[in-house]
Amino acid sequence: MQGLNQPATDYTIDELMCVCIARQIEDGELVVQGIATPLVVAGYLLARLTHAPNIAFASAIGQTFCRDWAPLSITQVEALWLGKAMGRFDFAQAVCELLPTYRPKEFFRPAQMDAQGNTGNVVIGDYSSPKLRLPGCGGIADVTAYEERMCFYVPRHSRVTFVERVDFVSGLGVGAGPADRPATGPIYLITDLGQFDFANGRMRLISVHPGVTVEQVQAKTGFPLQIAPDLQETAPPTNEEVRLLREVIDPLGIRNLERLSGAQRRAKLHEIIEREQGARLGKLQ
Amino acid sequence: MQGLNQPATDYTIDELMCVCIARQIEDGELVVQGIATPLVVAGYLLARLTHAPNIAFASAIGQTFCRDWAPLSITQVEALWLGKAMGRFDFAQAVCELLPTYRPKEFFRPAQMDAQGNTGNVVIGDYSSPKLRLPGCGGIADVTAYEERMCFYVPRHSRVTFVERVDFVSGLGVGAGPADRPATGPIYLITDLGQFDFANGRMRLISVHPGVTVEQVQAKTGFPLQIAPDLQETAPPTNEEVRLLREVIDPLGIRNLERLSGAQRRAKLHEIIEREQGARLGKLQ
Amino acid sequence: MDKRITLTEAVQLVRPGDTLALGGMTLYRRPVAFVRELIRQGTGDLTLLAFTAGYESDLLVGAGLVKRVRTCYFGLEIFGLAPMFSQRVERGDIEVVEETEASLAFGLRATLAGVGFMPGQGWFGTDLLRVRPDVKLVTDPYSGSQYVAFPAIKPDVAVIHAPVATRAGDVVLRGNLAVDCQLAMAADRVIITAERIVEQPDEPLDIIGVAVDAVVEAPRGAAPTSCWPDYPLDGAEMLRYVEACTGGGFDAYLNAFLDG
Amino acid sequence: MDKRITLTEAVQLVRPGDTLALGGMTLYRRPVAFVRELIRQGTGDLTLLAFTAGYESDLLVGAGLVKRVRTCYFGLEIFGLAPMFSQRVERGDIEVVEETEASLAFGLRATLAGVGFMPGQGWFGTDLLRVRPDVKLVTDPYSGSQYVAFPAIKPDVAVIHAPVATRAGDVVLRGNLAVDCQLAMAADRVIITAERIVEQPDEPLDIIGVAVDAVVEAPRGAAPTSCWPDYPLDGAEMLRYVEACTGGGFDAYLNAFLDG
Repeated sequence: MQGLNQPATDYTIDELMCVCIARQIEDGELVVQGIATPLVVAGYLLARLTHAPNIAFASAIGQTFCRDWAPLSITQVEALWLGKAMGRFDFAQAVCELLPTYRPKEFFRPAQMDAQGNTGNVVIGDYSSPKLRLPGCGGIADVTAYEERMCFYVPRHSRVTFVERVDFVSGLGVGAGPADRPATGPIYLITDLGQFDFANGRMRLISVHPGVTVEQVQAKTGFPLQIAPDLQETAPPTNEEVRLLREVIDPLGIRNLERLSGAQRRAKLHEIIEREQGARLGKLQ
Repeated sequence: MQGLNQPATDYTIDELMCVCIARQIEDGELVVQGIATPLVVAGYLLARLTHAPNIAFASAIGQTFCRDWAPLSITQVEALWLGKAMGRFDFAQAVCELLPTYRPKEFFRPAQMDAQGNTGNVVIGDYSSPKLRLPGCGGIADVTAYEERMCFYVPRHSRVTFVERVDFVSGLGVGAGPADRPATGPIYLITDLGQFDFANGRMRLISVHPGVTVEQVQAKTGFPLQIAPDLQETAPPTNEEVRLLREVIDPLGIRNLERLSGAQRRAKLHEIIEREQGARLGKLQ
Repeated sequence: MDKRITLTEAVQLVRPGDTLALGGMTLYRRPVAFVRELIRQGTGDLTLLAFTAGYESDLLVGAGLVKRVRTCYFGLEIFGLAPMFSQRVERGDIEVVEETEASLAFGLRATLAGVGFMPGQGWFGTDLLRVRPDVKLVTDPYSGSQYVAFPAIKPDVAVIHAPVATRAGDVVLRGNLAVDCQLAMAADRVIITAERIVEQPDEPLDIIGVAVDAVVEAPRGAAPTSCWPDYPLDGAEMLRYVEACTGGGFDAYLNAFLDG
Repeated sequence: MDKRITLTEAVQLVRPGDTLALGGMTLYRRPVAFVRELIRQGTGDLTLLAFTAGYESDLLVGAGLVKRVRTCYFGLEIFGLAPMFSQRVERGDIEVVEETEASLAFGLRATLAGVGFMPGQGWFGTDLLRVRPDVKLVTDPYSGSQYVAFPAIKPDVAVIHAPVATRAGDVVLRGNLAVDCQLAMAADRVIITAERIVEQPDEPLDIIGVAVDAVVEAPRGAAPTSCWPDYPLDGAEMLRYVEACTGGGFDAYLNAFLDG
C-alpha cells in the first residue's frame, strides 16, 4: 500500500486541478463558490479537509455563511447551503457590501481571456450578432474593479478561450479600468495544462502539469506565452488527496462535469442524477 | 354602569392624546415607534385593540416587524420587539430602504416647531453656544424630505416649542427643501390643547380639546395661529378606550411620563421601575 | 386583509409591455406555476427582469412573450446554456439590457432609497458601458473619482414564489434570497405564490404584507425548480428540457408543459 | 483561529485620536465593560461614533476622553437627556459632528461599497448642511436633481457587545442590530465582547469571524444596559445615574463605576 502523503500515480486532470485550487487556499479565509463551479468547490473542500480546517464558505446559491460542509451534489445543494447555514444574507448585501469589504477568495471561469487577463463571459463574436450568446458575466465586471487577488480557472485550455482579443470585455485585466484606480488583473490561473501568474502584467506559465510540454500549452494559447524562468512541473496530488476527492468529497464525480460538453456532459449528468435520486429515495425509506 | 362606547367623563389629557393618535391609524397600516415615545405606542395599541386589528408595528428599538403586542414597559421592551418579532432587519436597511419605500406612519415629537412646520431637535438657542443641547434629530431631517404624511405630537403645548423661528432646523416644514422636490411638511399635529393641520401651508387649529379655548391655545403659541372655519371640539375618549388604556395597554401609566419633566418625571419613573421589577421577580419565582 | 386570489386572476395583474420581475435564483424557488399560467394567457411584449434567469425565464423567452431581458446571468447552471435565450439573442429576436450583479443590486437600492442612482466601483473599462449608453458616470465630490452611476430600477410587477405565506402577504422565503426582498419593495404590484398559506408563520418573515398585493396558493408552484426543503431541483426534468431544445423540440416541450 | 484576549489587551487596541465606534442601540447591548476598562486606561482624544449614543457614551464624555461626537441621537430615552453630553456641548468642551440616521447609514454603506459617498434624499433645506460644510452635493446624472452626497465613514475601531460569540469571532447579536454589522465590516479593528463564548452557536450569525480581530469574554458586559434575553435594562441604575449627574455628582458616580 502506498503512503498517504506520497505522490499519486493514479489521478485525473480534474483531480490535479482541484488540488492546485486547494493549495491556493489559506486557513481562516472566506471562500466563495460561484454558479456551476463544482471543480472549485471540490478544491475548497479538499483544503478544508487538509490544511485549512477553519475556512468559511459562502455560496452564490443560498447566500449564506457555512463552516460545515457536505459532499458535492447537483440537486441537493440547498441541504448544505441552507440546511447547514450559520448566517444568511441576501444578494444585494453580498454585492454592495460583503464582496467589496471582505474580498473573499473566488475562482472565476472565463469564456475568453487575453494575455492581460481581460475576460469575456457575455458573447463570442460580435456583440450585435453574436456567434454564441453566453449566460453573462454575473459580477465579474464589478469584482475585477477592486479585487486584488483575482483567481481564474479554465477546465479546457484552448484557443477558444485564450484569445488575442476578447470579443466583449466583461472583466478587467491588468491595468484596465479608470486611470486613478487601475485593476490589478488576475494573480492566478489554473488550466488543465498548467498554472499561470500575471507577475509581469501578462499571462505567464509558471508550471506545466506532468506530461504537458510548454509547446503544447503555447499551441493551445492564442497569443505568445510568457514563460517563468524557474518554470516548474506541477506537483501531483498525494494519494490521500485523491482518496479524499474520490471517496469523501465527490463520490459521484461531479467535479469532472466542467471538463465535458454536449452529449458527453449530458450522459454523465444522467448518471449522477440517477445516483442522487437513488440515494435520496434510499434515505427516505 | 356607563356604556362602553359612551363618551368618558373621567379621563386625562394623556389619554385623550392617545385616543387622537389612535384615530389617525388606518387598519392594515405599518406604524413605527420612535425612541422614548410611549404616548404614541399607547395610541397604536389602542388602534390595534379597537378599529385596526391588522396593523403591523416596527420599532426603532429592535428593528423588527410585529403584529403581536404587549402592554407598555420601560425595562422589558425587548420582550416584545425581539421576543415576539416576526421579522428582523437592521437600522441601515430601515433608513436606506424600508422607510423611504414603505413610508410607514410615525409620530415625531419636535423640541421646536414654527408655523410652517419646520422643526428643531438639535439645540435650543444659538448652535455654536446653545442654551440647551438636545439629543439630536434622529432621522427627522431625512424623513421629512420625502414623507408626505408627517405626523407630530407635543405633550406640553407652549411657547418653548411653538416658536416664531426654529433655532436650528432639523426637519423640513411645508415647501422647504430643494426646489424640484419641496417638502410636504406636517399633515397632522396633536398637542395637549388641540389638533392641527397644515392645509393652508401653516399650522391651523382644527379642534380644541374639551375645556380649552382658542385664546388659551393662541397664548401658548409663539406665532399667530390659523383657525379652521369649522373648528371642532375634540371628541372625548369612550369609556372602553379609557379602560383599555388604563387596564390593558398601560397599567403602569408610562404614557404619562412624556407629560412630566424633572423631579416629577423621576419620581414617576422610580414608581414604574419598582413595579416592573416587582412583576418580573414575581414571575421568576 | 385577505389578499388571496386565483392564479388566473394574478396573471391578469401583468399587462402587456410591463417590466416583469421573477423571484428566486437560477434553478431554485422560481415562480414556474405563474409562468405556466402567464404563457397560457399569452401576455406579451414583456421586459423580463431577474437577478439570475433560468428555466422559468427560458420558457417565457421561448414562448415569445419577452421582448427584452435584464439580468446578469441567464443559464441553467451545470445543465448548460439557456437554450431558447441563447438562440433568440443569436437570431436578434430579443434585446438584452446587459446587467451585472452590481447594476441590479445598486439599481434596486436606488429605487428603494428614492434616488435616481447609486454609485459603484464596477463596469469602468469593460464593454458594458459601450452597449449601455444609457448608463452614465458620476463624479465623487470628495475625491474627484468617477464612478458608474447605476440607474434606479423599478419593476412594474414582481412575482415571487415562497414556501410559506399568510393571507395578508407576510412571507417566509428561508434563504437563497437573491434580491427577492428588494424586488418586492421596488415593484408597483407584488404577487406571492406560495406552497402553503398559514395563519401564523413560525419562521422569520422576509417580506411583510404591506409590500404585497396578491397571494396565490400554489402547491409545487416552483417545480421542477426547487422549493427547499419541500422538494429539490428536479435534475432529470432539467435534462429533459435541455435535450428537447437541443433536438429542436421546444414547442412540443412547451405544449406538454402547458398541459401540466 | 483563537482570537480571545483579555479586556485589558483589547482596550490597548484603541489608540489616542482614534475614531471609536460603539455597538448597540440607546440603552441596549452597549459595551459597558469595555468602556469601564477604557476609562481606567485613560485612552483619550477620541472621536466617538455611535448610531445612537447612551449611558456608555455619556460616561466616556464625562470622563473627558472624547473630543468629538458623531451620532444622530445622544440621550437616555425616557430617562431624559444624556447629562454629561449636554453639559459639555453647552460649555463648548466637545465638538459635535452632526449626523442623522441617513448620513450614518449611507456613510457606512459607502465605505462597504468602496466608494466615497452615497446619495440620499434628506438634509436639503435643514441647518445641518450649514454646520457640516464638509458635506457636499451631487447631481443625479439622469434627472439633474441634486442630492446630498453622504460621505463614507470609516471607524478605526469598533467595539460590539454580543450575547454569544465563538473563539474565531463568529457573532450572534439576536436583533436590535442598529448598524453593528456595518460597523464590524467598516472598522479597521473589530473587538467583540461577549456574554459567553461557545463552540458552535445554535442561532444565526450576524457577524462572521473574518471581520473580527479580537474576542473578549465579558459576562454582564453590557450591564446596566440590557443584553436580551440574558438581562434587562437596569432602570433603577439609569435613574441613579441621572440623579447623580443632576446633583453634580458625576465624578463620584464615575469613581464608583470604575471600582465596579
